[in-house]
Amino acid sequence: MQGIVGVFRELDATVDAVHALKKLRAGNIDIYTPAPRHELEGILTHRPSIVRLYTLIGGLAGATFGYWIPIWISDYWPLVVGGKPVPSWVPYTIISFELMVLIGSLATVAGLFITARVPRITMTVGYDERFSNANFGVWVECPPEKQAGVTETMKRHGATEVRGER
Amino acid sequence: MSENSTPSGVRRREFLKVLGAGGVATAAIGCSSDRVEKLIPYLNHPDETVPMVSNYYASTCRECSAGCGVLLETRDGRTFKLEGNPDHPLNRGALCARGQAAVQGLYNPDRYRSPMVRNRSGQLVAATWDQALKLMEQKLGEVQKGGRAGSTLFLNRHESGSFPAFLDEWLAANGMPAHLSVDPLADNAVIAANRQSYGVSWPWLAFSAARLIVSIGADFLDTWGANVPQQLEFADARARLADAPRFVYVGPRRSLTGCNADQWIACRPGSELAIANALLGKGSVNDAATASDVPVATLQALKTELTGARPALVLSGVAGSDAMELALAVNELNRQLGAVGTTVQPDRAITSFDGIATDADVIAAVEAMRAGQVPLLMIRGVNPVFTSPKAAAVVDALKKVPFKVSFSSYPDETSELCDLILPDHHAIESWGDAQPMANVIAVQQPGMAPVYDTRQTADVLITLAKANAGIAAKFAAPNYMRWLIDRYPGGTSAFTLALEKGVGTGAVAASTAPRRATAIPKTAAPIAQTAGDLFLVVYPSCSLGDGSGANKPWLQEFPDPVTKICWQSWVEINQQTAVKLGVDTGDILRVETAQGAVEAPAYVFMGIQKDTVAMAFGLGHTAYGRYAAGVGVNPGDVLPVGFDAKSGSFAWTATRAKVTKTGAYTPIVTTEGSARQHGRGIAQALTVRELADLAAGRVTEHAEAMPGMPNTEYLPGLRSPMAADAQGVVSSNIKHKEQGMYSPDHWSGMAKRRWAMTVDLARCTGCQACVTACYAENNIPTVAAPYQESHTAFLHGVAGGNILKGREMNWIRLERYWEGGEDGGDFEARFVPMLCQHCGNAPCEPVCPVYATYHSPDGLNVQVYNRCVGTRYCSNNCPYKVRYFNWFGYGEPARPQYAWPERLSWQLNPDVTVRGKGVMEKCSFCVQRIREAEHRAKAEGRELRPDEFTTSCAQACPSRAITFGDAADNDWTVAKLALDKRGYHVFQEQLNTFPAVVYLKKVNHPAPAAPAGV
Amino acid sequence: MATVTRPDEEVLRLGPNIPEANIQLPGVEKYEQVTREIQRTLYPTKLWFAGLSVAIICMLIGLGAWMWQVYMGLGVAGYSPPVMWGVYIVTFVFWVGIGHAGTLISAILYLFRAGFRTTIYRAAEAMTVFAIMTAGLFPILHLGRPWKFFWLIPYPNWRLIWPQFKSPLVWDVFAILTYLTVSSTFLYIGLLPDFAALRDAEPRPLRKHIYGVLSLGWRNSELEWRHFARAYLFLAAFSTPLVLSVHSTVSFDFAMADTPGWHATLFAPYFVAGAIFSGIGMVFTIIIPIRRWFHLKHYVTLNHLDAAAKLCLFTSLVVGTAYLTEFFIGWIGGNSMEQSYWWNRVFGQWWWAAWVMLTCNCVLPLTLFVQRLRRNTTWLFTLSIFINLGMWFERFVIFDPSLSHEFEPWQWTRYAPTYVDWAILLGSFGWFTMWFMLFIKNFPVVAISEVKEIVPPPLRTPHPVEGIEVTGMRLAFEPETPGERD
Amino acid sequence: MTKRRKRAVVPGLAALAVVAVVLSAYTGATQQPDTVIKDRGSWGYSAASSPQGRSPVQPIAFPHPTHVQTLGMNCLYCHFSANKSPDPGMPAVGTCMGCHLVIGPNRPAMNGRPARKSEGIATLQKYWAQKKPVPWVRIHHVPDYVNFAHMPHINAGVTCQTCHGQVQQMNRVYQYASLNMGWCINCHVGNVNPKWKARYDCSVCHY
Repeated sequence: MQGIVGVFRELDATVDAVHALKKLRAGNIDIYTPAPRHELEGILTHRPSIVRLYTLIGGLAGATFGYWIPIWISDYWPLVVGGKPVPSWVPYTIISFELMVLIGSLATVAGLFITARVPRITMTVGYDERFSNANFGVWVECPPEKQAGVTETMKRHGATEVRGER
Repeated sequence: MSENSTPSGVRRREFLKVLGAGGVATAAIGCSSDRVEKLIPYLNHPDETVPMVSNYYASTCRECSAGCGVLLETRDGRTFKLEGNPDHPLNRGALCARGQAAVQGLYNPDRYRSPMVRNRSGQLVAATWDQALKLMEQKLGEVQKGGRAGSTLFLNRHESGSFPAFLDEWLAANGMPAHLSVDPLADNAVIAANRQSYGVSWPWLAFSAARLIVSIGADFLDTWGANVPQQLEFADARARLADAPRFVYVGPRRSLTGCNADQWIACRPGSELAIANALLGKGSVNDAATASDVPVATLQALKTELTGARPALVLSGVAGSDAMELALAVNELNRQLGAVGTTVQPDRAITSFDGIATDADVIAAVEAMRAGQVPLLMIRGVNPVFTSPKAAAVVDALKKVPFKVSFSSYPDETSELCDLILPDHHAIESWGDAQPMANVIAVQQPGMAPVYDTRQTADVLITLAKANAGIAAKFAAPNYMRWLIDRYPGGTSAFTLALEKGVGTGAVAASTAPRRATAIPKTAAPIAQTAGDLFLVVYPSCSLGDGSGANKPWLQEFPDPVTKICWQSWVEINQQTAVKLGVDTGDILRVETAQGAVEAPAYVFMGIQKDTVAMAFGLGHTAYGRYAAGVGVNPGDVLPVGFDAKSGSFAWTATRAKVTKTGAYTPIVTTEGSARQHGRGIAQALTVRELADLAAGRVTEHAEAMPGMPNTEYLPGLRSPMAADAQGVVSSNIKHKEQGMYSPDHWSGMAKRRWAMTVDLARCTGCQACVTACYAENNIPTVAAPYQESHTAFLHGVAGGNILKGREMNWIRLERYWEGGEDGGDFEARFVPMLCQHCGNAPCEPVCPVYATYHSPDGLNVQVYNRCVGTRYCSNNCPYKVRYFNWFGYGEPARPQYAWPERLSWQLNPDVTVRGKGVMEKCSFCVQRIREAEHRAKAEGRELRPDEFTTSCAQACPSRAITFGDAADNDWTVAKLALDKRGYHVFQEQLNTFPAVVYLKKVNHPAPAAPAGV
Repeated sequence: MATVTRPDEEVLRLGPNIPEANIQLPGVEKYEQVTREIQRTLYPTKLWFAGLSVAIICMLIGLGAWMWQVYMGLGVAGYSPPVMWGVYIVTFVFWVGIGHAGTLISAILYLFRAGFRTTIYRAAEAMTVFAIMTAGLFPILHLGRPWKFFWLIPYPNWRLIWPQFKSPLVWDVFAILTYLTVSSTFLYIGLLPDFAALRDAEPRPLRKHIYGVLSLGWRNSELEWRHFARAYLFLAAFSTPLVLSVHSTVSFDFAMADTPGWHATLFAPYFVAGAIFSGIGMVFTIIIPIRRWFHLKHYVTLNHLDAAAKLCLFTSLVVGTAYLTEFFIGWIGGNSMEQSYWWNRVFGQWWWAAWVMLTCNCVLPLTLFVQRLRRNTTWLFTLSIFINLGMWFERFVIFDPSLSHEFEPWQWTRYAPTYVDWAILLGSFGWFTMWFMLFIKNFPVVAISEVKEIVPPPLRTPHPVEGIEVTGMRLAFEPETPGERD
Repeated sequence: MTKRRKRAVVPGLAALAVVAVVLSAYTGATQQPDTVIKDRGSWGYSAASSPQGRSPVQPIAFPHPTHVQTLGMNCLYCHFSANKSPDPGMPAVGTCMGCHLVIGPNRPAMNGRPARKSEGIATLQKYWAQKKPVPWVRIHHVPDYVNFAHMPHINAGVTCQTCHGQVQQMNRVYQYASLNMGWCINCHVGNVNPKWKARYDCSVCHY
């Protein structure tokens, strides 16, 4: 996997560069930014994140389990306490709710990890420490013959540094 | 363990301690022990015992002179519980708290393990029986050679039966005078008066025949006379409800007996005779009124009421300087009121008190010692150093005796001064008999082999006699048991027969030895003439008796039925007087007389006459073991040595005292929270009139109805709501309840049972025998002994610290609520036994996170100790507050709070788990007894018989107030009682808990003139 | 997410414009500055070591007391039946309550887009996690047999027996465990980008490595940010009902009982309000020293504190209303047991505790109506101490007077904690402080990446007044709120 | 790529752990040992927290087969109270000596086996001579908070072998059943024999 990474100091410069690169159709583009910005939102893609699916499924599973286990246990060994019905759904709603939240949120995290490809052990190519501090970055994955064009475009839009990675 | 086998079977009680197999269950809950246990079989199997199955040996209780019949529940060689003997004419199956506690005397950790001899350096050191007996023989020989045998002394704890005769025979054979039979609790004046009036020492008192009972200081429910039979009779009388006798109590202090009275007339001490004479017509009412500080109208009303009521029953039990005169006056009064033969029955006399030496005799003997006339003193079972007033200087007198032999089982104040201790068996280890009534012999047999290396005194005497060639022939019997059998009317066969039931017919050999005639050493000055600003009344504690109960933790932790104070001495003082002195409850008072002073915290009490202070006798031991020593003070220290001139009985109330506030303070160790029920209807009562309305179907709105609460109709009986609940009909979701064992047609049939209890407050006298019975049956630990508090700084290592924190463990407790009396006038005491109500809708159950408490299909609210993790939520949610928590490792020998130091642990009931620390416990309706009965029925292939068994509290109750059984089955008594019109549930209207305990309202008998609704 | 901003003179003359709740940080101009200044706080100091060791000593004292209690039995604590729950449960509820403010600030205010949360939420969220960790200890150490606590957790066992799910205590187990898991996850997810930032900015190799591991290879790529925003939103959405439910569940421990003074439907909202109130108090106690010692005044500005103080005032009023409602219901309910209990609680045996509670929770916070006091850090700190005290007493007043004055007059009693209770209470503070101390010197106490969202990004072209045309999208200006002038 | 596969292992392991716990937990309730684990000394540790299979060395190597199978003695002859008491009863030394006064340690050759000297009988007679009981090592044990009664079980027709195994074939007795609560319940609900159904709420045994 090889390509070009460009380091930008200014936000608007980055935005311009990305638009230009998209026109160039050099290859997959990825943007690095110290903080999420509206300006960069949806430049690359407009598909909404699918994390919410994990959340939904996890929450439903939790709620179901939360009802099932106490009811199963009550019927498994029926003992009367306080003259109340052996399985009574009202108190079990609380268990159900708590498990919905628990499993739902854990599923969300799992969703984030899976969709966002974390955790990853190795810093893959095309990353620069400055991206987490103050600078914006653009990574274009492209074959060697296109690298010249990409580099030129980035420089033109004010990249402070452009380097090829392989 | 005697080797010879005899027809009456000593050998069958020969045992080896069985570890594991039916051993004592003293495991910490929840952790299984890792040690390899051994299974130790018998060497030779005793014929009619079965392991883990109890044998019941009929015997006689020796805790007081009355001599009730007991059954010794014995299993695997351990006697662990005393129950009343139903065949015994005195107690008819009931047993008082002191009787219950006898096992704690048997296994008392402070008992003498072996004979003790005083060595050169003056220490008492352990010795073998051979050494001890040799010494004894030698001393006897010296005395006889010296020709001084005639002036030796033998003080013996009074007991009826053959032993006095045997003893006198032995003494006579040794050329010694007859023994003194001592009972500090005996009312010598009344006995003497009865002998004079009726020719018997204690006529049968038939309360139920009376229409009016007047007691002038006679505490027949506490310690006066044979209290168990008296209580049975009294309760039967009160159970006649509408036509029950009204009960008026006259006296300076409202004792437990007084608390059971419908009316209390507070008189000055010493004025009782005047009142009696006024009633008798010998004296004027006005004089009596002035003397006693009682309104003339009250006395007049009493007099008219008394003359109107035939037959009435008048009793007197005042230990004053004119006691016998008073007793005679009362007997005369009874004669005039036609009581003799109806309510006072000399022909059914109780003979237990025959032959008691007067207190004067004892003091005379002490004086003889002081004069140095006594070469040899033998003491068995009495403790004159403690029971006589300090002023009698018994200690100095004893020092004058060259050689003193004690047969005491415990190290007490007296035995510690003796030179030789030949420890006696406990009554449960001994043979003997008693003569409770004419033509009734009650046998006494051992329940088990001796716990320690002790010997029965009678056997020791026989051994000594055999050693003396001169008299050996007279005592040919190998041992005392044989001696008894030889003299038993009917011989061996009759004796063996009597052993079965515990009672036989006939009369035992009475002592023929001439009683020594003694002059009264010193007559007490009339109390009114003594110095001091307040009258001092000293009364024997109804739990500790003459102090002999003080080494039994059950009796120490047993709250005084009236004041609810335990592990502590206190001074009762009237609130008006308290205000005058600026005294509040807990302020330490100094009670000072010519003889000395004691200091104890004040207990402000409206049940005491306003010129009087009162103290209980029985505490303040300086020796007598870890439970007694140093607990409380002994009011005997301030009493003068004075007697009633006629009877020679000691005048307990003979002095006035100077009462001052020391400024120090100590909290009162009481189990009482608030003494008022704040209209919450816990202990409810009816007047006779309201009862009539109720019977006539006119429902009365009783005063205890909760203000602001829907006053729902009382639910009749238990079957409809309760058993139905166990079957799952009451609860909302029937479908689920019909599964499993809760379905009404479940094969186990369990859901058809509903264990329930009724408590008749009209019968209950608040004596608390049930409390001790529960301690005995359910292995309940005592929590407040001094040594149990020594390791927790904030409890200060003083007795009662844990009680102050409210940590007592009484599964059943007696709540005593005052009604009225805020204005300083007369008031009412209501007793209500509070125990787990085994609610059908128990609030404690749904909050337990681990099913440690749940509702069993037969209607029990079960507590599973080994499942409990100790969140204590159940107790928070229990409206009755009847759940108790193991704050310390009371059941763990390794902990400083261990409640059963060797060998008290032998008293533990093998059927009941000993709870470890950190678990909740509570009344189980004696589930172990239920299961045992069910197993027995199953083994015999039958259903449970109605009233086949009962709980420990119900069994012991001397008032027969508690009834237990299956409320879902009409054949059980409880099912009928539960439907009684007087019945009510506590808090049912407010909390809808459907308790399984039904209380039957108390019935009050207001004075004829008084308005309804006391 | 923020957008391009620039100063505007007119707004400066107005007073602080809190209601917009979009508080800017004038003292922070550049991204580099953020990373630098936050990373600067991660160097341990002598003072910090001193504080940490004090905390550890306190914790050890508590630990010793607990071991003594386990050996001897619960009797060494001051329980006097029927007061079966004492200092431990009081402290348990106290700490659970503390936790709630953290989640409120980090989750609920996030959903409400309340800007003033940005700089304080990290500290608050950490406080939540550690408070729950502390609270979680108490249900265990107040057990009679703590070594059996796992019986409250459903697990297959050879006894074939399970917990009793109708018991509020089992609900508690689920609520507390869920709360601990979710809030710590939320904290960690929020920390991910900051770990990445520190990983890249940290000079010290060991820490650099550790942050590297913790950052799970976070790369700040647009792909990650997109999912991150989603996940963060949903976690916040889950935490919000959780905050309300957990303390409601805790309140059920009491509301489900029949004890007078406990048995009230009011309890759930009442407890939640109280919890948030106490939590805000604790936030002040924590954040005010931190902003001072870590020189973060231009991050946590007076405006932030002002806004938080208003929240504090509001919750205080809610709590006060709840108290009055309780009294009123107790009176109008007409149940004499209830009435006698209330009288005993407010004017009888327990008057002192009740009045400590009322003073600290209802009277003193009224001062926050004055803006000058809201913006006076000294006063806020003092007040926060009073609030902590008052809220501890609130729980005490709710629990122990009720138990000591119940249905059965014969069992009315007193209650006095012993040295063991106090030692364990002290230990709990030691335990909490220890964790928090360790946190603030090893993790960024102010959220780096979230702060970067509200500082102006570096731009190449100066902006015309009406806005700019960079990306084809039109960016509106926003008025800046003036910050602290120091 | 490889890295991500490694990650996938973790949840798998977790799942396996859970399954293992569940299995190990339930085995205790149901498993019947087919092999005798030889003397494990002090007992109380096993996967199912039960000393199942423990077979300690006894002071006298008492041969149940000889007495029950060869001589056809009934269990109740020695364990005399099993049908009338919660406790089965251990034979008193006197009971043994009833026969072994006559049957001494020197055993003649019989049914194929050579003449020999029986250690066990010798030891027994030694104990008897010293008037000492035989210190048998306890094998079957339930904690003290379990009130187990033999009587109702025998009377319900539960055979000794149901819980104690084929003792008549054991030359050295071992703990046959786990004696776990789950094991008790399993029978009380009627899984073992519908005729033996019994109450299964806590207060049947725990009080």
